[in-house]
Amino acid sequence: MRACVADDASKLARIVDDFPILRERTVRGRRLVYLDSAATSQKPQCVIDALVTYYSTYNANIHRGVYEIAERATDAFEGARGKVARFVNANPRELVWTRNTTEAINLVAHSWGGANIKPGDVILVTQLEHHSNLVPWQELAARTGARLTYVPVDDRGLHVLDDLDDLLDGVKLVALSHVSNTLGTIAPLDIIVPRAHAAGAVVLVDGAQAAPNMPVDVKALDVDFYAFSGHKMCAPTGIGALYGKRALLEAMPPFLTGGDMIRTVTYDGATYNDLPWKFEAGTSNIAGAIGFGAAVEYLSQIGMEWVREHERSLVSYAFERLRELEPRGLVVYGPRDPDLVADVISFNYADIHPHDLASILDGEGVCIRAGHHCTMPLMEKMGWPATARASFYIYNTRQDVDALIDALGKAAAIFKIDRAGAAGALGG
Amino acid sequence: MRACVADDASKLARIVDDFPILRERTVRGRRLVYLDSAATSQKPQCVIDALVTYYSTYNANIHRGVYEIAERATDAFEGARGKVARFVNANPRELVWTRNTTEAINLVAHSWGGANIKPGDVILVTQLEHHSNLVPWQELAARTGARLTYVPVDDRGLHVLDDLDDLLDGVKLVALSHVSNTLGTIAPLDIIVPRAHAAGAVVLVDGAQAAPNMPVDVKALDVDFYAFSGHKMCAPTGIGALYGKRALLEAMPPFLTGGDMIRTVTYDGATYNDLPWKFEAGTSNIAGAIGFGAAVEYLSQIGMEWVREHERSLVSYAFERLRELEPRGLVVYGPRDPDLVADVISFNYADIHPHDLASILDGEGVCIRAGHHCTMPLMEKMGWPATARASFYIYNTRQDVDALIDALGKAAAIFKIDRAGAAGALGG
Amino acid sequence: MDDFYRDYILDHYRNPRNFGHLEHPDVVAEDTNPLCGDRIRMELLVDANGIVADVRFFGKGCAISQASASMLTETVKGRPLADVARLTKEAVLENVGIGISPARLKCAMLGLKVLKTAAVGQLASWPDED
Amino acid sequence: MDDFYRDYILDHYRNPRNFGHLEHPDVVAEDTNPLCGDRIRMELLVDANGIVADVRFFGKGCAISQASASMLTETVKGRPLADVARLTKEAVLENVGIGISPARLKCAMLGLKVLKTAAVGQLASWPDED
Ligand SMILES: Cc1ncc(COP(=O)(O)O)c(C=O)c1O
Ligand SMILES: Cc1ncc(COP(=O)(O)O)c(C=O)c1O
Repeated sequence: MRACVADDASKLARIVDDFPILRERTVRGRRLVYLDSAATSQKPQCVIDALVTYYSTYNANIHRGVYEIAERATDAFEGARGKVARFVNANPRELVWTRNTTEAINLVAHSWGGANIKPGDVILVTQLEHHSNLVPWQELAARTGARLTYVPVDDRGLHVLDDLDDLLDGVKLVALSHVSNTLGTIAPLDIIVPRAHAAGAVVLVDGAQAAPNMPVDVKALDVDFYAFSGHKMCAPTGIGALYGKRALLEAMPPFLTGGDMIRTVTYDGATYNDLPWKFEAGTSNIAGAIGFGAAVEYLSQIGMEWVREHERSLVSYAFERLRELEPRGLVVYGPRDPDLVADVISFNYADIHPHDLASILDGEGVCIRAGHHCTMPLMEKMGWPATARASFYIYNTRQDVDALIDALGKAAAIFKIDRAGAAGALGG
Repeated sequence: MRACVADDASKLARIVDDFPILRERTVRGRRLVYLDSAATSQKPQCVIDALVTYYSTYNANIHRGVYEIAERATDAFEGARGKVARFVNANPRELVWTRNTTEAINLVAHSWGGANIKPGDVILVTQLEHHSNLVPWQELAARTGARLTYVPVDDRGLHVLDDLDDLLDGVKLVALSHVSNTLGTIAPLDIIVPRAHAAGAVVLVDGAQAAPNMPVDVKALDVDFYAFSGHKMCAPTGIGALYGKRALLEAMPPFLTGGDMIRTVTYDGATYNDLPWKFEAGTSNIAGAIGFGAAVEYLSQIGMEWVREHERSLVSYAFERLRELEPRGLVVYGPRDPDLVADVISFNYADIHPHDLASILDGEGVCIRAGHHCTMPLMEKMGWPATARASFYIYNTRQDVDALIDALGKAAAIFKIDRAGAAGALGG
Repeated sequence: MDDFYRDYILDHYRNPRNFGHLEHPDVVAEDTNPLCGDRIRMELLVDANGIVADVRFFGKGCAISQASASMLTETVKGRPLADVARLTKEAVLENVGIGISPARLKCAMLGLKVLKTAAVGQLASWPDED
Repeated sequence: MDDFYRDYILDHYRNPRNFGHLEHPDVVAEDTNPLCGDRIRMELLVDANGIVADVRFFGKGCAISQASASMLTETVKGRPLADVARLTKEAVLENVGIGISPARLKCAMLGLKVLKTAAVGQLASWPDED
């Protein structure tokens, strides 16, 4: 593995410097050690500036405005669509703005699902889906009389594909996450997508954890739908995107209706606008979209290959350092191979409940997440009441990993792990 | 009528100064004359600052975070809900964040409508609805086999209530706008709401143009649902709100599903969170909500009574000045009584197409809107191919009205209205 | 933008050339600009040699869309249909002169779009997207 | 927050008092903290005088929720049920001491919520919302 972090120390320092929240010593005189980017990323100055510039100099509604600032706003908004589309190698016509990944998935479940899923049909998901890529399909199945089945995952959180062809038999839709937000597992899309297509299924990929962390090419992946959120990849909150293959999107009925998504309206009915606007009802999150454009421009300048390498290296280093604590009862969940993991490590430490762990770490200026990570069924299956999760992003350093380890040491001291020890592991 | 503008010249000057886009001479050395606030309002510094502060100092995901900045973000987000709820006199539990008015209305159409509207039921709207409060009901009617009927409006755009009780017979839902975005007409909710309730109907009010411009008290209005958009009232884009009476919201099934709106999830199904989170799936527009909170705080400081008076005075002055141009073919549409009009004046000028008018006015630094204003059926009914629309907000002054009139003079000169004259009026 | 509204533009707006309908058109196409509602219909008479023998347009909308459609009808009358199918944005800009803002470009191009649709016999993509 | 995890809290977490189930409880209530998944069940034996004769709690979760539930069982044993129904947030804060962060308050209050639900015989509103 290439140790790009060490090589790129100055690049990394420059990246850290791009983030106002990381620049200043905000937590009791220390620099924030933010290890919760899988929940939401921090925002670079250039994205914040894009918002401020829009609101301060050319704030206007889009598409129908004749005057200059409305034109500028429209160009910036549609220009941002082009940038985000190019970022995942999609055509701008195939990129629909949504609030977030969740809304993108719901759009497909309602519009495509309502038109295509019939009683007795099968929808296949995996056992490690985020609630946002699970509950909409449970609801769709309940509405339509379809059946929901699961691709199993093993104890390490890796997809078990032994019976894939059987599982795919008669399946109309496969919905799975590109990267698990609980375990970091990267799904073997290269295996699943062609076989799903061969079985006649449409494939939706939840890219919420992948688009921020690795190069994504929807054409090369050959997925039918790809959903992702801006806020996890340096963009503002309230903006996400749905990529869909043009033929599928064209054939789908609109989901939300109202202003902007129509072509003509009479008292008797309406006809709809072209793609992608057919799916964008009402005033969009204009500033959010512009900020998303700035965010992917920023990420592209850094280079998504670099991002992937950087995170692989950090995860690898974190695995190494966490291993030191194993004799005291630290347990890492999920695949422990940095090649199979994106940005996330889940773990527990002896009998310290992850919420307590997160509180103590917060006292040390280290932000991690604790809980079920919106994957309750997976937690139940694995028998984990909750896990602590550290996730990494472009601005994290080896020093952040060291800070995590030191803070875990503090937690061990508070909980007297040396004495009470690894004896009483959590969740027994 | 009280001439509050003259009395409050210094207050007004201070308000103008709060808006960065209006502070600087941005359009060819002139101050922007922005008369398109009905499309989207400009944003005061305090709202922009709220966004920057969130992104720069406590950006984190909400609700599940244990660490300090996540707590601050959650408090700010839920605190903003309280502020916006109080602004319309609602309980925070009854206030659901949406992207905008359009999504709020769609939420009701899908969730409440799906559960309550049956074949043969009647949904009553008015003839002057924005597409966002029309197409969702057309779609709901088409989905369920219900019938959509209309409260007529007269030539001035005033609601004709003569046959209201007949119209209300057997009606399940009445959906109407509080203020028309095309004509400024204020709906007589005091008459319609009690009679709708007496007929057993639920009442949804589209408050997109009312909440920004006048005091709104959902309890006093006794409406069942009230939808409004932040971006039209000083808040960021991408955030809106739905007020709903608790009993109705409690009984409604969720609309979008996924993370955050659930209580428990298993591989077999899900149970849902309490109000209002039951309706908020996925990561919300956190910064947008916080900005919305700052916006209503700002508006409350100004005072919504003052806002209403200020706009009434401006509209009244604009009516006066526009009248001067009537001999040359200027036609004002809609009720011409400032007591019946909120923030909007629609007009046409001789045979100048409104798009041409808007282009020429833009050259003079005056921003107006031209077109059908997302009310195509109304335009069709009235026989107007399009109208020019000037709309006013807290930062507009009599000088802005004068600038409009001067710019109209320029347009008349370019189009040689004196010679070609009022002869060929538009839309004949 | 003000410079745009020259006398000849206003003249074409107020006195559109070739306005109305043909008795027996060989090709007809129509479209609207969804953003502003402008509407243009083009009707062509094509002779045995593939020449545009006559043309009428019908529509309503702003000075830009109506004047540019009117001027286009003058441009294409007597020209081979194949030439019409190859007309570009520049042809329209030459007609209407400079000074048009990006937001209004679609108004100016609506006539062209409809004419090309008629000529090609299928919906052309937006000229400004080529 | 670090100060919060004092020895007696950890002791209650690791050696919860009155943990388990009653054979024939008179009242039972259970709830979860939806945000962190902590779960608490309270079982009460109430004698003829309305006194809490015995109590058991069962659950899993963080040190804060488990320790404060454990301490609460000690607080209420032998007390009239009516008193239990009137217990406040302050009673819990007295038990667990200072230093708890707002985000974790719901963990500390879960046991109280369940206990009051059991006592009142209906779902109490969140104590911290009173
Ligand atoms: C009366 C009315 N209703 C609904 C809307 C739609 O608002 P939004 O685009 O914010 O959803 C608008 C604004 O355009 C409006 O003026
Ligand atoms: C894998 C995965 N899917 C979906 C989501 C939902 O994303 P959002 O909340 O932005 O809709 C998340 C983020 O929490 C996620 O990690």
